[in-house]
Amino acid sequence: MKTVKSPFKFKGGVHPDYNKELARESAIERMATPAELVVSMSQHLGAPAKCIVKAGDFVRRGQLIGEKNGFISVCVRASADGQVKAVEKRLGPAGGMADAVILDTTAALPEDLPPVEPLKPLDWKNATREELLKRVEEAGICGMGGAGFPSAVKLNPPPGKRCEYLILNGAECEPYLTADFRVMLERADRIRTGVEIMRKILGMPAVRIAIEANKPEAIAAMEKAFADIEGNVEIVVLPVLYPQGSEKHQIYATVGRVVPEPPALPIDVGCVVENVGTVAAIADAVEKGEPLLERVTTVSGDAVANPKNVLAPSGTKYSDLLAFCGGTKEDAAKVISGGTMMGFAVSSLDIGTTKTTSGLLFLTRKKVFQYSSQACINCGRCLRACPMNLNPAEISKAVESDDIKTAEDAHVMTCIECGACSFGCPAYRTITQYCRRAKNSIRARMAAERAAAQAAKAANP
Amino acid sequence: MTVAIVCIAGIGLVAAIALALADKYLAVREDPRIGMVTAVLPGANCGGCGFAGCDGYARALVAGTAPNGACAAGGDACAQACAKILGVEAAATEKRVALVKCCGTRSEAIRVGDYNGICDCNVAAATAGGDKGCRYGCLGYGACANVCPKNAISIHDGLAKVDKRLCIGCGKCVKACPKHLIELVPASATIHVLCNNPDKGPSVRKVCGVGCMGCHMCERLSGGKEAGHFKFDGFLAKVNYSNPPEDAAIVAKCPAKCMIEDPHFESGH
Amino acid sequence: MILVGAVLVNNFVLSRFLGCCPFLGVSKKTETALGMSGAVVFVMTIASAVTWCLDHWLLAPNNLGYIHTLAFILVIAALVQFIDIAMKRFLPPLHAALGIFLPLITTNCAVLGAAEINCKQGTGFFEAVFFSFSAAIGFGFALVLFSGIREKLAHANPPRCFRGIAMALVTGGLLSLAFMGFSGLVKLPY
Amino acid sequence: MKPKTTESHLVLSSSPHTHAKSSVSRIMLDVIIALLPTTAMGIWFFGMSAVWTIAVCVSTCIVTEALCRMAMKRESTIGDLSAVLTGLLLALNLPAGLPLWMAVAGSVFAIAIAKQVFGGLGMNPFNPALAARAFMLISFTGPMTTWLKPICRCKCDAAPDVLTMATPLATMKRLFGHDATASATPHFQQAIDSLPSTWDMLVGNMPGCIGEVSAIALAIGAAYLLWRKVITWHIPVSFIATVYVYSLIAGGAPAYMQVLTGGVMIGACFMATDYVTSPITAKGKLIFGFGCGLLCMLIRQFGGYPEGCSFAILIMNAICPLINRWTQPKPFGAK
Repeated sequence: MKTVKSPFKFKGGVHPDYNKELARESAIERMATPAELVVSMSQHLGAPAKCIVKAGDFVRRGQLIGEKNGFISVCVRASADGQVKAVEKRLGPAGGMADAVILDTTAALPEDLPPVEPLKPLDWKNATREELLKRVEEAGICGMGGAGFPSAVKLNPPPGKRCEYLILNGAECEPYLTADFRVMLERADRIRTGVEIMRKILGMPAVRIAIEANKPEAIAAMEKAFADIEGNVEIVVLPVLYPQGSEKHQIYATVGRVVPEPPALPIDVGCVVENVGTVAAIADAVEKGEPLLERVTTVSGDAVANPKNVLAPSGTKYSDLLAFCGGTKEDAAKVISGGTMMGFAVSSLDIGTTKTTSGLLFLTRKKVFQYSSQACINCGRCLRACPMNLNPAEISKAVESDDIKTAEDAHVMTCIECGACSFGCPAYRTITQYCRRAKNSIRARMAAERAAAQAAKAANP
Repeated sequence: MTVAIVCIAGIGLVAAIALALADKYLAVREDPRIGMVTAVLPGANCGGCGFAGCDGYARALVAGTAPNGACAAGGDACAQACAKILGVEAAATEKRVALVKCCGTRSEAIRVGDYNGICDCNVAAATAGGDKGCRYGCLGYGACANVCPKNAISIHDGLAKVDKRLCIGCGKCVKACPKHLIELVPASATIHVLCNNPDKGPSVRKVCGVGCMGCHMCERLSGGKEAGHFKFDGFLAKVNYSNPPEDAAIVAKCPAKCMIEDPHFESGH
Repeated sequence: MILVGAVLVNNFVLSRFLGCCPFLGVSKKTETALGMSGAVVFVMTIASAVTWCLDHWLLAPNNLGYIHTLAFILVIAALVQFIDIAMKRFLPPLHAALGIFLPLITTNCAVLGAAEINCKQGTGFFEAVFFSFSAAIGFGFALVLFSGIREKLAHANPPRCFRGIAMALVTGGLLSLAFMGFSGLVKLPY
Repeated sequence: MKPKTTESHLVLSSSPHTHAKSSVSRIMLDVIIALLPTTAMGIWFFGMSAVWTIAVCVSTCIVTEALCRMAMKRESTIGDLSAVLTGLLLALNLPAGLPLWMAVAGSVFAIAIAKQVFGGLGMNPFNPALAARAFMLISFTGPMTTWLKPICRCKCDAAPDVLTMATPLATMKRLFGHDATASATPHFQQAIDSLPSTWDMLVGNMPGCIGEVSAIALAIGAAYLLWRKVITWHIPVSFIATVYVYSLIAGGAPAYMQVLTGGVMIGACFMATDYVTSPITAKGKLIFGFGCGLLCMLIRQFGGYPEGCSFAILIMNAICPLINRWTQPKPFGAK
């Protein structure tokens, strides 16, 4: 085990104000289960889980309430004891509507409720690879960094592909967020165990632990935890640069490999990237039989009275999280689920947290940036900032005049929506939003084409 | 003078012969019906039929890969004309026009946020679900107006409105709307329910002053369930356009004020 | 020398203002502009060769110089028709892209202009053909440049009254202004 | 009627929710600041007539911009300072002592025809100041090529009553041009002597446009822009290097003179680097600078005008969309 500096530097990137000092020093605090939980069936990437409970049902903590629904999907378990008040469509942080189970945790469970068989702790050293994979799947684990890719799928490379590098993402390059940092400090032993389990599942790949240089304490904690580990394990210290936490850029920064354009995945270049929080969750799921029911969320921002890193059950409403952190000291003008670079502005505090809610930010009016777009002056800042080496100026201009074709030719589908382009734009153009718009309409068009092709196939077999 | 005339005539003759030969040996034969069909199509190139312009549709029609009557803009007359050229029977089609099923103007429907970004419904809807309290209502950022080939849609007071006289029923707006609240309805129908929210009355009331609460008043007044002028989806009344109501008196009686009787869809109160 | 002179200094479109119709018509996309340039280069070179022969061997010996415009028009029109038919047969995509503008080369004054200039200067056959070729290259160069600008302007947001052709004309004017800088670069007899 | 809203009225926008402190007006202000040294030098050498030209150009540009935006019924864009910059750049590219009505005409042309017709800042295919200068050069050739001598500071002052004189470039063209016969005449040596010394060329003590004479002041401005990261090095370096190498190869006047005189310095650092009309990629910028330098020298050597810098940049402006097309960046991970 050794610590090295990142040998590869990707092009582009920006330096936003990190504002991490707000919640950096506050240790993870566990929050009591709130009276009502809004547990979404769509906490991950891919198809939403299929809800298997109905209003009036009593559920126990850890009980399966949503079944995995397709290959790229994750099951959902109740994060507390309680009674189902309703199952209804609720707004998610990203703006989509999805089924959610509204759980009343104050309801007394009837005494004759049959017990739910809990997941049993596994001795991972003697368990088979299949048992371990099945456990990751049953525990409902998905990537906790933000995108929420199902971990069981990630840990099971398709035939013919081999994982050579397991990369632990501890970069946490998003402003304000300190959840991963605190997990690395306080749960280093869990991460160590998780890495060993994952190494076993993936066939003993080399391990790279990627941490940005602005977290020396986390680097020290990892060095201590991994001091006596065998095999090819390195801690890679990354330069402080947004978006260092992007999967593709982290792979490049740590092992110098370039993931091809979509639909290629990291596994195509022999890499699996997993967030440190997820690794700890995998350790808990295997060793303790504890499914993924809670996560550390950074509640921060200049409007919050006491910024904290809160360990809360998933489904905790934003309003409850805010109350736990002492409410607002000033009126919040914007509430963001996630970090300021890629998070989602939300319109309501009734939304429940999910497995991917890494942060919840409450910003006052003076921290809110209003985009009043002017015409592009072709300055090239977006081009220089784009870590994917795209031409965001051209894409944004094309989309602005509804020319999706040009945007597609300019590789808009490769865009990772990191926001570096809009961040530096002197004309305050919402370039990222233009990219997103182009991507949405291209995806819609592709889906329509697929449907048409299928219909044609069905018509003429 | 004579020489000149002879000269010019000679050149002309040589050119004419060359061209005639070229025409004979190099010409590409096209089905003449393509041109004829193109001529009877409206020529708006709106793409509502799903083909690249009227010419593309004409080619597909002649090739037999497209159904006749897919041209909404040309309507029945056009389909008949095409059928005549192609020598087939045409099914009668009725002219249909787009209807925006929402009447929640800025002063009636609650906005829960202050949207700051690109003026387009699809992206606004992808940003926290849009700034409108009603999750089913018209956001008013003009995605439909942008795709309308006839400029028949305009945005007034945060709400899209279709001018029935200009609408050719191509259906592009129907596809463009992220809230799926635009519907093609028969142009002859005059009574409409302008709401798209199937939620229960109280939750509709919370977000909009003119949302349908599913009180069934319109159904009762138009002859009850048996008359079949209305259908219900959750707590939302929908006009049954295959059997539309005719008595305009029910419009004024709608307690939610989300019904109109208007030949041009110029809704609003 | 002739090449530089005809392409840059005495550019047909930008300093002689010949052939403005296709210049404005097919300059919306760079691809069609390239196709049109190719067609014009082809037509102009052939046309000048044919007209030179006609002029030297038929009209001049018979003292019919006064009808050469008439004769040229006839020949060029026939030639363009011929190319139109041939292209439809052999290069249908390009034919579809050029659309109405291919037959319009017939009325492209640049073709006639080149033939006339050759005739007036009394140049030799190869010089005449090469001049026409260069002039056509110049036309194509201007067309491609202009199409590049117009593609960029497709994303611009001009005042309503200047949309479309009005703005294209202003752009053309400015481009012509820029090409004035070349004046005097090469002194051509024409 | 006021729109109905909920009590907690939150701002909804797409990510990112934070922004670097950059703005168009700040960039324009930086360029204006970078132009101040050369403006000061111009005023120092050409006196009040320079002040008047600058004042008239800047104010006309601002007024024209305001009127155009009003006529178009669009929001005013005076605040982005681009009109001020255009006016200043135009003035710096005019000879001192030009009739002021011509300066007014040029400024109106720059803003109304070369910029607002296309929809304003960001849309114009040609640099407005340069387009206006080319327009003026063609329309008012005489006054535009009548150069005021730097007042009372010209060492090579043979006849003090002469207020105008040829620019060093014109003299050089006469002396070293490809059809020069001057070397045979006895005036040759005298003409050589009438060229300003290298020091004069550096500080700007020579006839020329108001803002183009002082190479040192321009270099200071360019350094400021580079330091502020407003421009990148690509265009100035490739432009000046092309001019230098070309004149080394082509012979004639000393290469450093070609760089220091005429509009090369101001063109390379301030005109060719105009964002809107120059390529966006680094590779494109290098090509652009190279093309500017080459065309500039071709026109200087063979063309009808003694100075080809503005025309060269204008022509490259026209080619810019094609360069952009050819030099699209290759996405990270693309084949």
